[in-house]
Amino acid sequence: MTMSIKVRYFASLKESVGRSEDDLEFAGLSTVSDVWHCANPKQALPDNVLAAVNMDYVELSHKVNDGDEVAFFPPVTGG
Amino acid sequence: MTMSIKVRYFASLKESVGRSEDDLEFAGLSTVSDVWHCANPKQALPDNVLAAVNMDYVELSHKVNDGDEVAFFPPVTGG
Amino acid sequence: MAIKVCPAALDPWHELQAYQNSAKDMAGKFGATSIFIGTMRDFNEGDDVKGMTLEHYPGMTEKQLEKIVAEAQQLWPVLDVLVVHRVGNILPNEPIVLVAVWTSHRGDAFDASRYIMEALKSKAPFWKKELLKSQDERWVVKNTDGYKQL
Amino acid sequence: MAIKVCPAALDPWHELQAYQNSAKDMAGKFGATSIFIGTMRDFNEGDDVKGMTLEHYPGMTEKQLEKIVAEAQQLWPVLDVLVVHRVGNILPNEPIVLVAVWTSHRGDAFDASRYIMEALKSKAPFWKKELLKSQDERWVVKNTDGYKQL
Repeated sequence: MTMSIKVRYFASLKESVGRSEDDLEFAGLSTVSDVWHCANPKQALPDNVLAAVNMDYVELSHKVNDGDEVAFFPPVTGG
Repeated sequence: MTMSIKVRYFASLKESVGRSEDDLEFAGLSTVSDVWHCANPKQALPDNVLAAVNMDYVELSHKVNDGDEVAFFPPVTGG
Repeated sequence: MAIKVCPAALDPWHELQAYQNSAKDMAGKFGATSIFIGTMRDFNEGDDVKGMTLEHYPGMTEKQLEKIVAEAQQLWPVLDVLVVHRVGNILPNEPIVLVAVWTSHRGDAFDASRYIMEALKSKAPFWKKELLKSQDERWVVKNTDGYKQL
Repeated sequence: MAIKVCPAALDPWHELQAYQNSAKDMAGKFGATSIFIGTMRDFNEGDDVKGMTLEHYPGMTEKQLEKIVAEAQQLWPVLDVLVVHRVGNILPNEPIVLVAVWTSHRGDAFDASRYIMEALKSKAPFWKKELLKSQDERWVVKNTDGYKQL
């Protein structure tokens, strides 16, 4: 089944991938890690990257569903 | 030697002794405890009373000197 | 550093703004401000309270507060401290005490402000007398421990 | 309870006064307010800093802050909470974050405000990019632990 996934990048990761978001339409996406590799086939997932699905933190092994918003970003530095 | 000691009372202790201060002129005062008994011969020093000499906390066994200001008061309840 | 005993109404926001604006040498140097405000409640120990009188020992109050602030400055790298405490007649919902600590880093600000509040509660010579709704008056007998509230 | 992401200048005293005045049901019920304000410094890691840009993840920021406040409300008897965080371009000496907690007793206010600040620092999706005096820009890499400052 083809899934539609919105991918978002923030802060230094946005600069290193050179985009703030991707819209993936792809079959065979299973986990957050798969989403990264599909969107960035030539770039390994950097160490320390945090991931969120629908604005909640998740592990990279978290399963994704059609319509999910998946975000990747470096450790947060607010406050 | 005669010592001149100002004695001060605060809060509920001021109400129970019925005075806010005494000026003692007395020989033979040695400790803070003596000051109390000289000023209040008929009243035992209540439990939990705090004492200060020249605005610093002291034990009841603290020695007094001529010119000292000795204060007695209940546990503090500010803040 | 400033320590004030305040016989009239205490506006904590105005005090903080005015103090921080006056401390020009701190500008750009502090990263953290931890503030505590104690406010009079309209109930205590199960009774409705309509007012309170705060008595203090003039002179000793300032001396003890200065010692407490100096202790905090020994224990943590503190840039500045403001302590303001009401005395006299106070109504429910009125502020009683304000403690503010400015530091470079937040851990120090939290630790130092709490230290100052706890020490103030146990050592600064203030005494509260409550006026109850029943018109009875009573002295507050003992401050609770702020590190272990029930 | 209020959580605000603030793209323009943040006046903490005005925010606190306005929020507390609007929370009429709290009047007379709260005895303790613990406030933390984080302010931009003009130096970091040995370098002079002239400005900062705060990026955030709209939506996730609010969601995470709401979770953090809900956790604090589970852990302590909290009457009210205000969290305000700047985003966008910030200059030294400007406030970045405001956390205020109102409780009956002071220990709870200190504990809950510190919990919220630490959780915000580790979980709320904000990122700081510093502009140095040398004109170099750099992302701040990691927040320090507020319970164990160097």
